[in-house]
Amino acid sequence: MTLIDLANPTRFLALTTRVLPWLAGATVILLAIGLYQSAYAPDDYQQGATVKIMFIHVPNAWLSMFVWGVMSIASLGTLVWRHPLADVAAKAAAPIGASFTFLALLTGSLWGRPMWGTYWEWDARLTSVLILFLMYLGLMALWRAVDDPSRAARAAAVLTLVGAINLPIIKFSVDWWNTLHQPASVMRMGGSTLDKSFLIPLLVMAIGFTLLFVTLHLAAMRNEILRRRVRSLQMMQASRVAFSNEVGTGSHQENASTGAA
Amino acid sequence: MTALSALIRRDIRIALRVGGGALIGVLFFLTVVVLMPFAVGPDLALLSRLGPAILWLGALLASLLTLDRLFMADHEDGSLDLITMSRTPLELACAAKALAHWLAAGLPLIVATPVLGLLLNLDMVATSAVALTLLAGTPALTFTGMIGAGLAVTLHRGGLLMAVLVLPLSIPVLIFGVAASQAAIVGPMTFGAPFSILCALSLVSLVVGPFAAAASLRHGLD
Amino acid sequence: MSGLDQAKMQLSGRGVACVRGGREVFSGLDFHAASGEALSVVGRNGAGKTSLLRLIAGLLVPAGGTIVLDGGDAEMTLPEQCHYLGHRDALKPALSVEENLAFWADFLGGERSDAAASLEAVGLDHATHLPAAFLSAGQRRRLSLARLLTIRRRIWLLDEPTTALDVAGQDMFGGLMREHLARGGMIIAATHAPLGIDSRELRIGGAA
Amino acid sequence: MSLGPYASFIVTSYAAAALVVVILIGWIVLDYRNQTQRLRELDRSGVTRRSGLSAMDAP
Repeated sequence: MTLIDLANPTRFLALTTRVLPWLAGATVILLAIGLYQSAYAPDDYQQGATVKIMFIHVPNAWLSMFVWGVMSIASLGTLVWRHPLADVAAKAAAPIGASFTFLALLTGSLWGRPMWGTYWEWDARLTSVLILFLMYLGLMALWRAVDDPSRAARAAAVLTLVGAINLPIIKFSVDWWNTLHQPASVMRMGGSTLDKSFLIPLLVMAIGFTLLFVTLHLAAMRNEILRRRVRSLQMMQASRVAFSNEVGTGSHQENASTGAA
Repeated sequence: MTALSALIRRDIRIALRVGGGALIGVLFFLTVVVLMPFAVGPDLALLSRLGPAILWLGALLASLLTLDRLFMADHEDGSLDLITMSRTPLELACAAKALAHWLAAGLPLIVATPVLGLLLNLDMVATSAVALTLLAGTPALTFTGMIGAGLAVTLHRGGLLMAVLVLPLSIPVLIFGVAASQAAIVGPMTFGAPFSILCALSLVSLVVGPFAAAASLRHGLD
Repeated sequence: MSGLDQAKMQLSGRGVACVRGGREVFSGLDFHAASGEALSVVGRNGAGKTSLLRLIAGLLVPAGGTIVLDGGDAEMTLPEQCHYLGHRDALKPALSVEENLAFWADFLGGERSDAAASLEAVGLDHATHLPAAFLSAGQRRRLSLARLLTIRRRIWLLDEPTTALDVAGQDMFGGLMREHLARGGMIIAATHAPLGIDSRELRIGGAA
Repeated sequence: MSLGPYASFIVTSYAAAALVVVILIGWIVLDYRNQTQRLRELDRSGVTRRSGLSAMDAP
């Protein structure tokens, strides 16, 4: 299986059909293990049981950035190699990435509530994720605004890459803005000090969620390829209608034109 | 009646399909509101004090900026000619189009308000007060903005010019909308007085808007 | 359609004048058309062919003179009895062929015939579920013609109706116009190209 | 396993994650059914793809 083979959507569809069940199975198993492990992970001495939200928040936060990375690579494929599958990959990833980003925000705010006393704090990290979420929504709006997928693909690719360059700048500015107003971030997220009893379930969950994304992404790409097929068939159907008229108009045209033929 | 409901259904359908702008208004609302804390700082106490004003400004801009194509699209593809010629009075057709626009673009703003209230640290009471005032006030914004949309067809120009024309007209709605929400949150006024004025403004614009829009459309056709 | 073959209709204009953008397009124009008759309006570019149609359709206000319809439906104004087919097709690309047609049928109301049959008559019966965005210019024109067939109105105001139509389409359209006239309809068409049916000529704006 | 005083927040997080993932899966499955059904309908009405070429090869 070379990259050239994958370039052909028909072959890609066949591959997807073969791979999807395995991927789905692996995702289910990994997530089940991850859930089991996170259920029996010990409580944190500071945060108590709320630390369990981390097992779901961190993988989603990781995916929110990972998916944008995937879309950026796909966008390069669109702009540089003009690869049709790249368009499909970028388009299919956007709603899934937006969903994960939404989950990261939601679980982040649920995690923050016991500590901050409010659901939302303009904390640097959460604020950056919120901006990322808005950019996902904008990207989806862009895909929806243009009817012709290949034209939309190029516009979306430019926006995705600009976003990829801009995101670190936004992150930096938000950090700076935040420290300007409040001395230290309230939420202290483990980092390197994370205990092994948390690290292993977290890793399993992260891999499980990443596999979930890959599965959903492949399935969504398959849908997108089929959608484009439907579209081009419909366009063929439209032009065929014009053709059949040439034959058809004569029938209800008895009085029209014997001379025109 | 079938004519008007057909028009409403068509406009909502177009707004929700590919290329339609129904949800872009909400996204704009969301973005404007999220931008505010970056300008005023993340102080939650300050944000909750400014909250109603921020939400109202966001909703005002979002509902007016999506309006400028209300009649323009129909004018460009010739639909407006047929609508003008039909048995349905142009005033009613305008009202139906504005109603469809409000359903597709205005209602989502109100649905999004609780989420944004959370971001601005508004409590339950404050959020529902703002949502209620928006529910009462956004029809006024749509029906006032419709006049500008009608003028945009006449002048062959939309966008900023329309916003400049219409924004002053929406000042009363903004004043009483924010006043009513503030009254519900901190007092000292009663909620009822500004809220009933807001409702009255909406009712007046419901009557004036369609007539003014229809008048400017009639003279704008050529 | 029994409603259509009733009274004889007479549409007449006396001394009609049109001013647009401060410029007098034409003035003192007299014209006359009866049911079962096609009037083709000819003249050079800018002579006011489109303006005349829009005056009859009530989309412009005449600067002088009167346009009167005798023998039409007394309860309806002149524009309400007219079909206006302008340069633009009044179609929404996001809606399907069927939805576009159904909307105009519902909105314009009045006496109507089967939409599916009209789509078949204009050769779009295979495309009913396709979005109008997929249609070519000629097919969009055919879809607007289906509107004229679905909603029964006695007066057709046609502005360059055959542009964008291919030869087969023009033949088809000729047949439809003949049918309309045979049922007692009236056609007023602004055109450069020959209409393909017998028509009286109304020349405006001097020599071509 | 006891979830402490903030049990509802933890349960809500997990439930919300499950719900969103289920909605995503449901959307993808429904979309797949829709597209395949439309393809079948088009196939029945006699429109077929030029063999060998993919729908996406056209620009």
